[in-house]
Amino acid sequence: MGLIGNWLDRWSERSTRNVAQRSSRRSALNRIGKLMVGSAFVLPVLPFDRTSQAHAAEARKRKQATDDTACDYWRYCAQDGYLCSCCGGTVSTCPPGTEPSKVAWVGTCRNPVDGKDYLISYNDCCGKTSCGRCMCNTSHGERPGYRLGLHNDVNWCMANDSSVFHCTTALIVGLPEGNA
Amino acid sequence: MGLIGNWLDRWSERSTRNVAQRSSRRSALNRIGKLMVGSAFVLPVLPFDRTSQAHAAEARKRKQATDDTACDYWRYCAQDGYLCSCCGGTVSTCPPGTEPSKVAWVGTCRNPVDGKDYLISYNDCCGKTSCGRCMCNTSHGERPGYRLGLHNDVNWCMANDSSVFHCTTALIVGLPEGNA
Amino acid sequence: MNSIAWARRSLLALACMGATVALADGLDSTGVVEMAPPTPQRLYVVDPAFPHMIDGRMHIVDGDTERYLGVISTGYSASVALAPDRKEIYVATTYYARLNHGERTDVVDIHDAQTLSWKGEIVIPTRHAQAMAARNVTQTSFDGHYLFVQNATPATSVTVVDLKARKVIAEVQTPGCWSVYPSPSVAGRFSAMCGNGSMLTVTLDAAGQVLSRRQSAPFFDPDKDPVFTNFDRYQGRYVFVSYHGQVHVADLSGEEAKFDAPWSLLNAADRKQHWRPGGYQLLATHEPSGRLFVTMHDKGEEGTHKDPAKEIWAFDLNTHQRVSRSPGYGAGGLAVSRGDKPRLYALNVEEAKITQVDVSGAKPRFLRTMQPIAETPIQLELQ
Amino acid sequence: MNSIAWARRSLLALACMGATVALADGLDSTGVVEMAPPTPQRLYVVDPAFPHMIDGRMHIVDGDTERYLGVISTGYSASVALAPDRKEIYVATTYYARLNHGERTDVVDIHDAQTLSWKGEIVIPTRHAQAMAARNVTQTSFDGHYLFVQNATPATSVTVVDLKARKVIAEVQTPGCWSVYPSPSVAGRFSAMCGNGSMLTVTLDAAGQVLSRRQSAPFFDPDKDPVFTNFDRYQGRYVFVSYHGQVHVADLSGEEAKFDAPWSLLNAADRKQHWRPGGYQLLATHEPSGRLFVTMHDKGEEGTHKDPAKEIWAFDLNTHQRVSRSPGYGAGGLAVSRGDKPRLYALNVEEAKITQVDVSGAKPRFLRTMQPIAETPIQLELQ
Repeated sequence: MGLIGNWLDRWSERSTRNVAQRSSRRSALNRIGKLMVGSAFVLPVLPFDRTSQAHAAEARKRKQATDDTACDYWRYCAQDGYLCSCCGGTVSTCPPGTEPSKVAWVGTCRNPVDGKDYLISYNDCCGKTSCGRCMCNTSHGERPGYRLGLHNDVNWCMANDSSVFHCTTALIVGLPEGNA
Repeated sequence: MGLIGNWLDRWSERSTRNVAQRSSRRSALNRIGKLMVGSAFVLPVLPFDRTSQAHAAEARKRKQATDDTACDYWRYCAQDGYLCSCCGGTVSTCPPGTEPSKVAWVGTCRNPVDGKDYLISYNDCCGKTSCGRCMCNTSHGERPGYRLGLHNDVNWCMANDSSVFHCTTALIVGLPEGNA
Repeated sequence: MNSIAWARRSLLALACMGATVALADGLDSTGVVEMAPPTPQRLYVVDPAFPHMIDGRMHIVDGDTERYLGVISTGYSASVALAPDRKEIYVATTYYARLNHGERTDVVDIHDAQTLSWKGEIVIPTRHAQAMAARNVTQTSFDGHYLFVQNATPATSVTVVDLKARKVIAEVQTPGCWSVYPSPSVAGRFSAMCGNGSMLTVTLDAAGQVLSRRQSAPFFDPDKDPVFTNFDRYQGRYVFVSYHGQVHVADLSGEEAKFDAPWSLLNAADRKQHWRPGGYQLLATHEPSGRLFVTMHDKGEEGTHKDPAKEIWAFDLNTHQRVSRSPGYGAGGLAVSRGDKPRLYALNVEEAKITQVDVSGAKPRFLRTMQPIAETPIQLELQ
Repeated sequence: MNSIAWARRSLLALACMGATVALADGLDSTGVVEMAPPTPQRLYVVDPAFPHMIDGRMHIVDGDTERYLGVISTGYSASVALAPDRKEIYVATTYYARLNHGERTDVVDIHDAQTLSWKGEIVIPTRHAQAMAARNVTQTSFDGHYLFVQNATPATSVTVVDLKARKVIAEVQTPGCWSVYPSPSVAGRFSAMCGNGSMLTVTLDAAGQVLSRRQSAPFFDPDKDPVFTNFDRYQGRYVFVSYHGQVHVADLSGEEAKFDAPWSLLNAADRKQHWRPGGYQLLATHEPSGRLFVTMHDKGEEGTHKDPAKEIWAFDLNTHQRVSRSPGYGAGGLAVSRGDKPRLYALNVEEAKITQVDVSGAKPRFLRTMQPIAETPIQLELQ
């Protein structure tokens, strides 16, 4: 938990400095995400960022605030994992029988409704094997492991009794300036 | 091993009695099997008999004796599993690091080259998790579990130190009458 | 808002694990979803996950909304049974200390069916049959007191687990026989189908001692017309079908199995077209209407007995008359929901799709085909 | 031929397990394939198998024939390293006593690279970082004596395993740092990249005691231009690239890391088009020709650093000049084979396809794109 505090502090420093360069990141995966809600397991399950180069930049601009089972949902700008919303959980709660991760990585995502930036905590849900539904991998603000609190290529169930990864939630843990 | 002997005896009795009604069974899976050699993991992995009704009967007639990585290879008439030929093994030997099953089910398949029936032993290869390549499921002569030696809906790695199923081989263990 | 305040809020949120409420100030807290109470249309889809058989699953899905409710890990080549009251799920499975090597441990895992959480395990002999998941390889006694688990080494036997005492009370040898068919009225009694066409019935006392062991006269000829081991129940009796479409109804309540005279699903025209039953969980009954549903295909021959359905046929179990023919939906498995609005669920094994058919009226009525669930679903149970 | 004879032959055949010969009389015997000796084009494809992460694999494939040679089970979220002589494969992984619950055991599994059989395990602390497989999280020392394994709890440390003695000799705390970069000349020495842009270098004696611990001055600004932790080697030095295309070459042989002056992959026109490196194993060197290959995409911006390649660029590591631009083949990972006929293997993570490019001449020449291998390949090693 102390580490999380540290990460948040570090993140907040960075966010202050870098706020101008943040942009709404959204991957072409949203379409894949949607397809997979419908036809998971028949279509290939695509775990990583499959962004088509041709459309990546354009795709990054779009995002939505209505369907949290799609990868272009605004909170998923730095997501990496199966969406818990497709796995029996919700955008912020774990599926039955799993346990929220004790530690998490964070990202900053812009809500298209109010145009403001929110601090998002990506808590994995742990204790059951991969959900396998609605893989979503985006990397806005993601950093290598030496900035571990911003790193999503590691299993954040690591500190739970069972470190087995099932899916990932996206919790609002910080509000835009002025809303606190 | 005693059980295998019993099954063989029982099988032989049956084969004598039923020889007239045996036909060359081959499932439409052969096409799927071929596809999967080429594109395993991107196409869905189809574990069971996906026989299209429209073509099943016709498909059953065809079989070949040249490509043992395809499900329509003649020895696979009662196959059920990933073809070891696609997994680093051969039609009769296991992939490196796996162990042949100590027990097996058997089938009778007609070799299109000489038109004669051979007794085939389907030995699983054991000790590594599912190969996942070239699934092939056919059921010529397959019978429920009360005829266990002719049953393919059970894991035949069951008697090995590791009962974990990897793939299935198809061994000639009985020659046509007159060739002994 | 400054960074310190954000950090504090986050720590607060993260400290509230287990709560499902969003904080009033717009911040989220971690938590776990509580499932709504079950409806008759809750589905339990058993998925051996062939490409990764070590990691089998049972998916829980709401048939009304198609919402994916959650999953249970079932380990390696599991067989699964629901408690009669659907409060618990029993999974007979195998674990190795190191995934695919090391010490083998077979257990019956017990899961809470409403929270989908693991409640505990009962260690069983390391002989559990690693069979394709199917009803006939693991079942509870009629009252949920015992669990019968098929073994194969390949010698066949049955492990009897006392679910109340959470321990194994017996292992019964059943050479040449296969399946566990619990008695509809005696908790410590089960039957098994045997290679000579007979039914073995074993009766145990509460301590697991064998009180009786009776083999019926053969009721079918396994060489001429094998009977599928899958089943459904009707009026406390077991309904089976054969490769060639004979229906066998068994009374397994007593010390020795009794059988009705078999009857055929086929008329002369059907026989000419070689209609046959085919699939895995290839038949389902609906008690209130006395109907039997069977997955059927034409042009049947040796080796087609697992082919998917070209049609689903319905029969009146009392008159033995066919009452409807429906599309097959490519089904290899069937199940009918209980309650006021019975639905037939037809599982297309190939495409992992489930078709819902309204069977509340005389004529089956197509409702919808659900989006694919699972990788390699093979068994389907209902609330 | 009668049934008894058939049975006898079969028993004989089944008794001959381990042999690979077909019997002279046309009957087969069970056996296990022996792999042909390795060629420089043998591929090791690390596949975390995301949809069933508990069942990760490393696939072994012949690059010349595309023949699938076999597989190693790597368990849950493993990191993998090959012995320098390619005789053994080391897998740092996690097992639970019951697949996803029960006691956790972390081990380094040792596999024979030629027989693909499991040779044994070394139990390590249950802190192994369950990271996306990548070179920088597990490596052997230059001489194969030690294995360095990244830990995360999320506090970071490194487990040091003596592979000769088959035991753990140390756990070194590396707070705020990530990766293991073994020294090219001192077996007990490794470095790690740190959050303040510096490199930490730790030197151990044979007993695992820390002899020295030196932090370099920062060599990059993680806020302005983060350096990817993946790497390849050139003339005993480590080559890294940054999000914005700076090349950092590090000498990690000594007690404290030293760095060449960084240089850029980009010219003014490239910068205008926002070309950037992107992917996972996003760079590879070819020693004899002094070339560096990098997966590049244009229109880069925040969040594109894992995007697949639009082009593969090659640079002369001595002159820092770009020497070729090739199609990207959608690659997210690169590796170059050793020996006379060097090939660049470009791993398309999305489609699980590997493209082979002949890099024996001055100009890269497309050879072929292999059929898909693995489900979710993310790391690629060569013989």
